Amino acid sequence: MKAVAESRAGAVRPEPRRGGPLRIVWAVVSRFWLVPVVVAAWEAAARAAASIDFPPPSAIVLRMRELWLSGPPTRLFLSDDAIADLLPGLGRMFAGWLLASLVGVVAGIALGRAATAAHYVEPLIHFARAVPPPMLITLFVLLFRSSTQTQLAVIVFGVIWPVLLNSMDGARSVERGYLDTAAVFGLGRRERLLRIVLPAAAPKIFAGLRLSLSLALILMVISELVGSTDGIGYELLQAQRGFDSPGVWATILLLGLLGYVLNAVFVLVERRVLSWHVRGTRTT
Amino acid sequence: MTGARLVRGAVGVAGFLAVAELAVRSGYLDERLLPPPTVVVREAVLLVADPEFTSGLVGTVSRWLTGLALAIAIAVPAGVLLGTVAWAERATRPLLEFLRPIPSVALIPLAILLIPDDFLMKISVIVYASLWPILINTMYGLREVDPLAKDSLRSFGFGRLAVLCRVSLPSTAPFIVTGVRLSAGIALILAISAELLAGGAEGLGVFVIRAGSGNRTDLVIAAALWAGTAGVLSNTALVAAERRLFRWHHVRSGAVT
Amino acid sequence: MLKVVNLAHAYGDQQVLAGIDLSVGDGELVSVVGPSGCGKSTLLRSIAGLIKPSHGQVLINGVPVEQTPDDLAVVFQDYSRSLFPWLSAAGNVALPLRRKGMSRRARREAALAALDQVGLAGSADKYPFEMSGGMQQRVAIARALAYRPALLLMDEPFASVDAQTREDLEDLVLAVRANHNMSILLITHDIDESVYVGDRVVVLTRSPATVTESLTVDLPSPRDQIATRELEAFVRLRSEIGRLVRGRPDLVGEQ
Amino acid sequence: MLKVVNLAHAYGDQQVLAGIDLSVGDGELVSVVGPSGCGKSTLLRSIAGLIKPSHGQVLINGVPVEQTPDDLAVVFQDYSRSLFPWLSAAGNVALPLRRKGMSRRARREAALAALDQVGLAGSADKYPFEMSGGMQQRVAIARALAYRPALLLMDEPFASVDAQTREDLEDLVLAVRANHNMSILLITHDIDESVYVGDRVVVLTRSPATVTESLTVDLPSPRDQIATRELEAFVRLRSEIGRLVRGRPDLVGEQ
Amino acid sequence: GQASGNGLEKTTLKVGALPIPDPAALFIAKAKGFFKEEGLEVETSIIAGGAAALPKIKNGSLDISQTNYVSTFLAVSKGEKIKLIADAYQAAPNTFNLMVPKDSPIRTAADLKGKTVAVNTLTNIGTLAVTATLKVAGLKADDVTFKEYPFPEMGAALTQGQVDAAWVTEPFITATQSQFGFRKLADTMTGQTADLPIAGWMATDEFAKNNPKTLAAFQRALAKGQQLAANDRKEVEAIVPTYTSIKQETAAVITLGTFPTTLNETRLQRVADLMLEYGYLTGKLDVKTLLAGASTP
Ligand SMILES: Nc1ncnc2c1ncn2[C@@H]1O[C@H](COP(=O)(O)OP(=O)(O)OP(=O)(O)O)[C@@H](O)[C@H]1O
Ligand SMILES: Nc1ncnc2c1ncn2[C@@H]1O[C@H](COP(=O)(O)OP(=O)(O)OP(=O)(O)O)[C@@H](O)[C@H]1O
Ligand SMILES: [Mg+2]
Ligand SMILES: [Mg+2]
Repeated sequence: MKAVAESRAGAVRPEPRRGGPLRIVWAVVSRFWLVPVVVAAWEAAARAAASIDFPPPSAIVLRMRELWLSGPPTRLFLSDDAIADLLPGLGRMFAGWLLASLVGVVAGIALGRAATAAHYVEPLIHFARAVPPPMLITLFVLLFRSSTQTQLAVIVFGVIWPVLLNSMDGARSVERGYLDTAAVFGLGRRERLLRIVLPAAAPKIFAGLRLSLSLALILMVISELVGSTDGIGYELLQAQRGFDSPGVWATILLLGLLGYVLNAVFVLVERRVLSWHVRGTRTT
Repeated sequence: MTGARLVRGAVGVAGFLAVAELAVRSGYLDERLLPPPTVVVREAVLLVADPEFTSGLVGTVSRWLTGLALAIAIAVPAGVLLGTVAWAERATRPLLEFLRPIPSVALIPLAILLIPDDFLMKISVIVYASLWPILINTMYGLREVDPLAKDSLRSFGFGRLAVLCRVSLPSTAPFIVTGVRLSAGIALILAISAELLAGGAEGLGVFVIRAGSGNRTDLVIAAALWAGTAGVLSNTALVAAERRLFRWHHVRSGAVT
Repeated sequence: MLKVVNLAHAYGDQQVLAGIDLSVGDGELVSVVGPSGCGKSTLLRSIAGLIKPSHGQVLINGVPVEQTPDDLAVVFQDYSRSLFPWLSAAGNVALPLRRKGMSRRARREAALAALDQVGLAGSADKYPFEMSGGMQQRVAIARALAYRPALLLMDEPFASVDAQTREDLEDLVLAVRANHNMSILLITHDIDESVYVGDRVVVLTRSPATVTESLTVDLPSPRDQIATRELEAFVRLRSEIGRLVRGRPDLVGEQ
Repeated sequence: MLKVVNLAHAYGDQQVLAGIDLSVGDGELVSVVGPSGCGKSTLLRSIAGLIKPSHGQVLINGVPVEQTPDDLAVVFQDYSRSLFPWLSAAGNVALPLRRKGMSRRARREAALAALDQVGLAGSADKYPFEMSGGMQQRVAIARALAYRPALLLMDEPFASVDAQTREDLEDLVLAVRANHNMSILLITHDIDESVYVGDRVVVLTRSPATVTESLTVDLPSPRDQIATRELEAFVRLRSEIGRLVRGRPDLVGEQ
Repeated sequence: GQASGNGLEKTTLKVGALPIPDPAALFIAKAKGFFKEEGLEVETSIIAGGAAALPKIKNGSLDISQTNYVSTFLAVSKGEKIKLIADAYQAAPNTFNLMVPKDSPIRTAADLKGKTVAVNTLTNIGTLAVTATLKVAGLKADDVTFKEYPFPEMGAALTQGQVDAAWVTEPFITATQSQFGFRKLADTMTGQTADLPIAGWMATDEFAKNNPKTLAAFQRALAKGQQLAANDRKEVEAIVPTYTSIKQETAAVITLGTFPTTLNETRLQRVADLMLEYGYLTGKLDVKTLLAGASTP
């Protein structure tokens, strides 16, 4: 009985009302209450363990401040290190992710709709995505003249698969009714892809994009392990080489925070783009 | 997987190899740095006779499959939970989104410290990384379920769990399988990367460390060839399973098969 | 059996139902007619507990329903989306019977029998996408009938079938109702049908809908497709309902 | 305009159409009636080039069609699956007009006008899932009419609307046809409707379907909902078609 | 740990080693049965590097691992509790060279100012040795940019111009010389770094404390292998292809370092002092405190 009552509550959610300070407080609390709990538990556990490999979060945060937030207020406290090291890497990450997204969506939709063409390249795709990026670096170092190009290639090559696969799948499984309708109204190829297949596949594409966004952070780090002179991965490398355990944790924490922020922005954008979808499947 | 499809796939692979061969032979790519495909393929075939390699391959593959199976076992229920229980999703999202972008290179040293057993350590790393595609695809898939289909069952008085099992899950299944296909690739990558970063007694990654240290790029690439082949095979198996299980999905959506 | 008291509903700020009062007695069949978009399906969803009305109450046997009432079956207007594409026709019909604690075999048998009743004996193992619109709709009807609910809600259940099949299905519903004492609420656009099958016909106004009239159908039972429709009372009733539903000059042709 | 020659189709080994011959003249409206599941939708999909028939030919203006013919519009039976959920009603109607090389504004205006004609003036910015079944169906009709095709195929386009709206829509289709010289093939289950709107009524047998009869409707134009239906010729025709369609004892009630 | 008749605390040892010539003695000792003679069973596994092996000895998934001294001293300075239990490998002339492409304008170490140098690991022997070489040429570490590349990728990085010079060891020196005609710019193991100790064997403090007899047995057996390696290059050439991917014919031609037979505190202290001089360590490190047990020659 209880399950049924809950199911009703889930389906018949009252219309969200905006504004009201209480609501905002509630929104924040319901989203973040678990975070302080986990951090506190972590702090306690780390203090109890007292191992140099597992510094408590308080120590990590201090190290983070020292590394990246010891600059002048005029620069938002960003240190030289932060500006010189973090920004270029993030720039490469975004460039790589955007490029991969673009190529992934375009190629995915094209291959999703062109079955025969897909048959030719599919084994290659599944082959390529199973090769570990560290092993690919050999190839990319050979193909490109600058480290930046190599790094970009590693990022693109590493993150493109979720977008590509999900786009292919999405484009493949568009509701037949939509396609038939487009066909009888004589929509051209371009129009059909752009106005029917793309929106119909959008939910899957977004799942892929969201996956690849955090993957991009990971690949950014991996790409900076070879031949780099800046970036979060480089910082991680230096911290590891220097047996600087708080430093290693600081980069991990930074990556996590970045990941959270990126994802939050992404979800915001997705909500806008897929509003029809969200509303269409929520309201019954 | 029809005959024509197999042939086309083979043609695609052959075409790629031919282009690569040409690129190397014509000097566009440096032959001294990158052995041509013919050489690599020959090495790869010869590797079958190398017991060190084959036992490594078996080890890697077994860790890969174990890790993938565990990832599915964890991620599908978790995805269902987060996809259906809004407050749980809201509360855990900051943590999950925090954990997702932590790279294996940072994770593996910590994993080694925490998990003394080499096998378990590698499995954990594989599971950690390959969890996400299944989790996210499950969550997105649940959102896609036609609300009317759910209402249909609810109207017959079925509870939340029954609706989940009998409507939401079947209709999400194709979405989940796409996630599994993605995860299979990632799990394989991690199975090898864990060995590359942590070493070990055997494995494809260990083989690569050895080949690299001995300046045997041909062997490194031959090993990569095997990794890729494993990826293609697993994908083929998953696609075949998908086709059998979700015929309704393919036919109904007019999927180009 | 069913009592709807002052039910009102709004989607966002669009008022759709504005105080509906309605009741269906034990074993009664009440037809509901009203213009397209007036809120009939919304009413049905409220009764089924699928949406929470903004106002008012739904009582079943005197008890206010907060969630989907027990022992209920619904035939949705959008039948094609309410069938499960991964199940065959028989599978779709058999699925709800799990709640009745029937064995696998008994479920299958009941499903086949119900499919046979709606004229789909040969299509039990077809999947929804292999069936025509009318066949899918009949699967949805078979699913509801096989369930033998105490209360059956149907939203234009015969919209996609030909005249002959429609009449057969009407008679089928009447027969099942009589044998199993179901209470039925049937939404329809066919005024003749509303009279033919109904013990009572409820006419709704345009949105925001209220009940214009609730007419008792005083025709002898069992009904007969030819004899009943020829009765003077039948003709009078259908004209009256026709008049009630019509008379809104809201569509402008492009003459 | 349209000529269907000996068209046959089978799904797998189930023969559905068994040699259909049919033609629709320029500006003609041909109604098709036939039992549920006989193959009407299949016929329509073949004409629209959406499935390749196993046998026979579809000719448009004498040219065999291999793909979807140009200047065609279709109202599908499964309207809810043919509306794009990511577009509003107006967006759905306006989308195909891109092909006509109309400006964004002209498209929007044409869409609004068409929605107005089907009685949805106030719902232009609603999304499909915010509309009732009948409203969705009318959006699909508006989309086809706004497109002003040379050939219009409609599969039970008025199944989900009330009697009054149905009559208005019938008249709307007749008016648009007259003004723009469309040729129309209309599948319906309502025998009265098939006669009222049709220049000719084609009756199909059960599956595997063949053409039983093709009756010319010899009624004066323009038609009028009251006057036409009272004509003796109308009553005679509908009875005849009724007889042709019926007479298959295939549904067994559970009396 | 399973005890045994001859008083060993542990008879099976898990030992990590890199697939390069440095740990040759271990494999010789194993092949010749020296460990067996001591009642020890040695299980070797491949490690990804000294730093990567550290967590493994700490959590006990390895008992003993190969390490390089620079890493070890750095780790110790950060508070890691490690003992060195045997020496393994020491630089010889032309074992670690700075290489440039054949037609590179860089002629001497002094020309490296403002250039990019590839090393296999940042903040390690490579950077240390190059810095020492730069010092002779009047440059400092800051005058060049170090980039980390795995040895196998250095050939490509150098040909593609991603770096200007690369710090390379065997078998890559020989390979790149013969394949690409790379030119030796400088031998980084001269002067200050001549005969620099490179690699040794480590265990955790805890392990060393709890297993003194086992360690002694291991040291004795390893020393025998080390002796063979030090005295007979043929032994090394024969064993290297068995645990690395280096081919027999390559093993025959590459330049090898030396295999010291004692764990000599003074020699190792040199490394720590160099590290202090170049800022790798912030304070003096007394190497003597890190040595576990006496190693009998
Ligand atoms: N999910 C929704 N969100 C917003 N508005 C809705 C929603 N569902 C229905 N409506 C609106 O509510 C009104 C009534 O819809 P409903 O489906 O109840 O009509 P109906 O009487 O069943 O019509 P029909 O006979 O055409 O099926 C319509 O105007 C419709 O636009
Ligand atoms: N995709 C399909 N695969 C297999 N069989 C199909 C498919 N579509 C239709 N059929 C079968 O073909 C026959 C004719 O279907 P069709 O949809 O053309 O009927 P219809 O005349 O439109 O019926 P209705 O009036 O109920 O819509 C039916 O028996 C149906 O089971
Ligand atoms: Mg409705
Ligand atoms: Mg049909």
